[in-house]
Amino acid sequence: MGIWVSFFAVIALVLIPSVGAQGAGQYIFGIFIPYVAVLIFVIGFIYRVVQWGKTPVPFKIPTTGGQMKSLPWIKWNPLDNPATTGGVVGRMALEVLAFRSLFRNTRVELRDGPRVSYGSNKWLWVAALAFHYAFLVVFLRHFRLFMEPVPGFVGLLESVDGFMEVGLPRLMISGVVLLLAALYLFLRRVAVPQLRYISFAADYFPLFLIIALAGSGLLMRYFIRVDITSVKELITGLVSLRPTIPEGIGVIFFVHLFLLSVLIAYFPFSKLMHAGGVFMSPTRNMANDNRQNRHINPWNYPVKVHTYAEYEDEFREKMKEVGLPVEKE
Amino acid sequence: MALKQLLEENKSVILSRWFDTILETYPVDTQHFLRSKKNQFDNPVARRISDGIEGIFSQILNDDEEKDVSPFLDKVIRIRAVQDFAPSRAVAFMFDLKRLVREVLGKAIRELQLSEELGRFEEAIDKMGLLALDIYMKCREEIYELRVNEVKRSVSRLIERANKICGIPGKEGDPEVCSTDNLT
Amino acid sequence: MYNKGKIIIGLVIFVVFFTSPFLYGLVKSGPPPEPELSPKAKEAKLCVEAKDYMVESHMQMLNQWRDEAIRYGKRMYVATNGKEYVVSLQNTCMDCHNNKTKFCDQCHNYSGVDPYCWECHIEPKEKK
Amino acid sequence: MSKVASPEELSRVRYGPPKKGWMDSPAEFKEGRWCYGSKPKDHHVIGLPNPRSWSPGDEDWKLPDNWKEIFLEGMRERLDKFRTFRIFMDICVRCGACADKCHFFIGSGDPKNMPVLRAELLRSIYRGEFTNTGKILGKLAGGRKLTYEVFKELFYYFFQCTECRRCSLFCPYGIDTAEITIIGRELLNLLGCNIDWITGPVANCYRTGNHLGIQPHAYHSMLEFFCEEIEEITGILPEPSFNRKGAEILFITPSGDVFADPGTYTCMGYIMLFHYLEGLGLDLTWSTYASEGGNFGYFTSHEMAKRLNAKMYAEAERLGVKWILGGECGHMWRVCNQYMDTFWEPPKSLEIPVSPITGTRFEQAKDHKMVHICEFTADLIKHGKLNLDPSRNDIYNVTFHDSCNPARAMGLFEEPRYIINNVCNNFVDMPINTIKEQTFCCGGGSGLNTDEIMDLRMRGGFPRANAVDYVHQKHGVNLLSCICAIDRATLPPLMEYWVPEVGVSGVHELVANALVLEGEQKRTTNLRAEEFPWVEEEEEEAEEEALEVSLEAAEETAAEAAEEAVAEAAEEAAEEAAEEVAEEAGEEEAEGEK
Repeated sequence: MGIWVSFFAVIALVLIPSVGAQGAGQYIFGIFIPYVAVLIFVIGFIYRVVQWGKTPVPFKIPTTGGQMKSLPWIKWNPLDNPATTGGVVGRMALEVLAFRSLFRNTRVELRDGPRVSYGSNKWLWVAALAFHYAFLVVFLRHFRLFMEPVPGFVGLLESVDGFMEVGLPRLMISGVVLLLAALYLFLRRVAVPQLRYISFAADYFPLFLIIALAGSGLLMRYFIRVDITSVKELITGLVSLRPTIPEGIGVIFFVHLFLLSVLIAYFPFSKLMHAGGVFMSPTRNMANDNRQNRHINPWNYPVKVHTYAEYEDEFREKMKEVGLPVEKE
Repeated sequence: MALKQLLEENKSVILSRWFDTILETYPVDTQHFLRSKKNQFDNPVARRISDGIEGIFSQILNDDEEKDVSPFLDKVIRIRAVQDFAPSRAVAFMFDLKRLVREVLGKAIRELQLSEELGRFEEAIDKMGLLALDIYMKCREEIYELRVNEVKRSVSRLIERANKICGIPGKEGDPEVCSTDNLT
Repeated sequence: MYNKGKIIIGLVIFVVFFTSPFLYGLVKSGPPPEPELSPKAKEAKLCVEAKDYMVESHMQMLNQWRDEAIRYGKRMYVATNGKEYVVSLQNTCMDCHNNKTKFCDQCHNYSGVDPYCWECHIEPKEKK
Repeated sequence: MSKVASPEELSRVRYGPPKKGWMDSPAEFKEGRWCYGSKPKDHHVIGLPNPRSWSPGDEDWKLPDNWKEIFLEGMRERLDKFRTFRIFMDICVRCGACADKCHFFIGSGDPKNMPVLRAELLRSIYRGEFTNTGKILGKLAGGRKLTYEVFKELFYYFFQCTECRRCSLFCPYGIDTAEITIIGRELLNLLGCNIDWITGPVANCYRTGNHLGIQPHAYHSMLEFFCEEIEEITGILPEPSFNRKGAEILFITPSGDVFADPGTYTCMGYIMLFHYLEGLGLDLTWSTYASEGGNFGYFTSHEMAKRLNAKMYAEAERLGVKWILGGECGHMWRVCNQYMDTFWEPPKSLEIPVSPITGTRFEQAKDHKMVHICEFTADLIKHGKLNLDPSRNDIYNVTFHDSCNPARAMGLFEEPRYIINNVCNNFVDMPINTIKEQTFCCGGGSGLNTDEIMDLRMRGGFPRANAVDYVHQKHGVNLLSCICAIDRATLPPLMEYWVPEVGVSGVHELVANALVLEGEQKRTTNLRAEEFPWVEEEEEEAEEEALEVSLEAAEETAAEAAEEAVAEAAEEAAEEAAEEVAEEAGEEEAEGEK
């Protein structure tokens, strides 16, 4: 059920600007909604992170993935079991930039017969990596529309991204990869019964939204073209807080912009917040140096314990019988 | 033995359908997992089942006098005995084989008029099915034995010590057991 | 333990990254370009196709022209209005739009487009 | 299968769950999957709420009327106290990377044993009761309300998680199901829903210092008994000291090692090692007050863990020792390594641990002042301080089971392997994806090592047993060594069921077998009274030699050998008899308990 609800919700999100972004409606879809969405995104994101940040980390409980630092002659694994801040930074970098934990699944394994193959979750790792990096590249490429003059890195990025020099406008690999990876992640959810079992609307919705977003972008670049100069005029107007609506921008642009607005406004209230959360996960961002450096729990409180005195009072005679030393005779 | 030859020729088809039939007794969400991962350490259950049924099947085809299916039956049943299956469900897979063979080879058997051989073959499977039930019971008994042994083991030394303190010689048939009052 | 400092640094990085277009836009924001038509183009009034179409899709038309001319030797283009044009960047397009800097580059630079026309074609010498 | 359904197919029973979502299929309480409920008397001892007689199999769990309020209030409080909890509730994307990492899922196939879904049980309540989207959109946003059925389901599945953290390793955000289980169990405890196997030991440990409730004099006499056994084997009687003020080191080990086989052999191993080191300057005492390293309080709540853990530093301070040495135990080290130094400020009287024999400063424990015995022993071996004869372990082909807690909450991999490689000649590791950080649980961690769920344990431990089976078949492995008392209790039945030819031992049992004590008699057996294979041969050889040399000498030797044999036979007979009595008594006691 979750699939269909999400699917139709995204269809509706496509239809709304298709109908509404005409005439004066363009001011709503081109100026008002994007501003609101950006505000929700930035403030919501900060709010969520601050909310997490205000919650203390009472215990230092890193998950260790390698040999700890112990005796000097024992080979230590500083990245999977960091004992220093530098190590933690390294571990986090591997985690955030290379999805280290997902990669653990992909190890050459013993199989029946002479075949050597990899664990099945290699595909999850590849798709996740492709998805996120493609998204990043696509986002950065859009800076050519945000900034005037166009910053140098965009040209560089484009020449790398479009190195195949297919078609005109040049085909950018990142856009296609993004769409395919999102489709893979969706199909995986549907095709694997275990995953279908654990998925609900909130899992399908962002995927459909991103598929629609990437789809409308590709459509706009390669098929239903819009006047890019006017688009840039609109966007630079937005970012310089001097919004204007130039004439004659195709409606597909407003669909694209609206989907983006919905995505970023939805972001802080959803699982997409893993983008911020991954940095704050206490099992990953802490050093395994518990026995060297004391960790303070801000709400640590005294507890009722059974003291030695109580213990001896109860067992004194029996202790004396077998010659165990006692405090009081 | 023409039937045997037929079985031999269709071994891989029968085995894979047999495997599927067994997997169908698990929750649908699990079936995918059991089917997808072939690594014997990541997915030991599927591995054990497929090894087991392959062994059973080759023992059926084996003409040797001392053919023994028990170790292979044990492979499959030992895991099913602790997986919440009713006894009948735990061993039903043996009887499923009869249906599978008829499904796969039914036409050929009629054409070659091997029904008599088929009868003998099915009789053999029935016997194995009964053997499977024995093995199931053995596994269950082992579980109960483990429970008893564990309770014993968890205080074994204490009791041993208690007996030593009281100096019980512990002759066979001696009903006298030392009181452990002084210990608790 | 709250790691307050680290979280604030992280948030600042987040905010700067995602609002960098805004910050950048507030500092500098050029006006949209005004591509300059050469006198000859002004005189012609009409390009190969309608202006809107040319603005949005000239690159696709050029791409198509190139493919047809080079691969199939088709050197004639029949416009929607029935008029025929010789398929040639340098002899047809640049004949009218003879000022690359003021016509082509204006928009291309503005929207960060780097067409590879001039990797094969010789850049026209411009009269100052 | 075939296109047209045959009558047979139609009649076949489908065991797959209905095509309903997991929220709509509540847990069925199947016998053999739940542990017995906690007893009121234990609740009273440790002050747990809602003492009553109940069973998880009952329809009515006798919860207080305002149970929902208590639960949700507890949840709110913990959301504000634990960043882990809040973040783990918020950021899971349900990618499924953890799904097939849980030993219970691999062995049982129950989809709710996938770590993601186990956490989702609580997460759905979080969304349904605490977030706006969940309150408005309900199931669409993955939220649901807390109901009696849902509460029971939480109990069912949080007592089917051994807190092994294997899933956490594979999670891209490090979401730790163990942490969620711990907090889930805390919430259940607010309503007095715990299992007997946990509250019993906790109550015992609180009052007497150890899980079995063994009182000081009995604890003392148990260790004395081990010393006598050691004397029988080596001819040397060690004399450990107890509660001795002014000792340099306090030794704490799980009480399982003191009372239950095969942990007892490990305990004998400690005693022998310490006796050996006494001559080299070791000054160590045991304690009857802090006589439990394990901490079942940790399976109850953070607070209970702290209450039981208090004894360690308190006793160290009272006795005035310089540092603490900890025995082989899994979750004891989880608590000691990751919690203890936060629970308490280490007493000022403690000093940075320094090995009195090698002079090594244990920098890794400079604040906490507690050293793992494997670190200690590995250091001794590295410095050549131990006189070892590994051939005494030649009857064993050893493999090593990394216990979950020292593996994924500490990273203690190389020390025990180094020790084993030095005290045994035959060691082989299991396949790489089943050891070290990827190790499989024994199936009985976190207080689930009770016998009423033996089926569940056999399923849960199957992935581990399967890997042992592999090295058993391939390399002839016959001994599974480990550094955890729960492992030593749960692995023997697991091996008995799946790989009966493989035994279980602690690492220090192997150390003691190989350790040559000064002035010891010629050993003929290992600590388990298993005779070394060469003993018989040697005896025969001796006889032959003697015949060749001289008649007189021969007579003497033969007489000696005969005497020895007679003595041995007598001993064996006595032991057999004693064992029989012990078994009988055990059975009686077991029956008595039922």
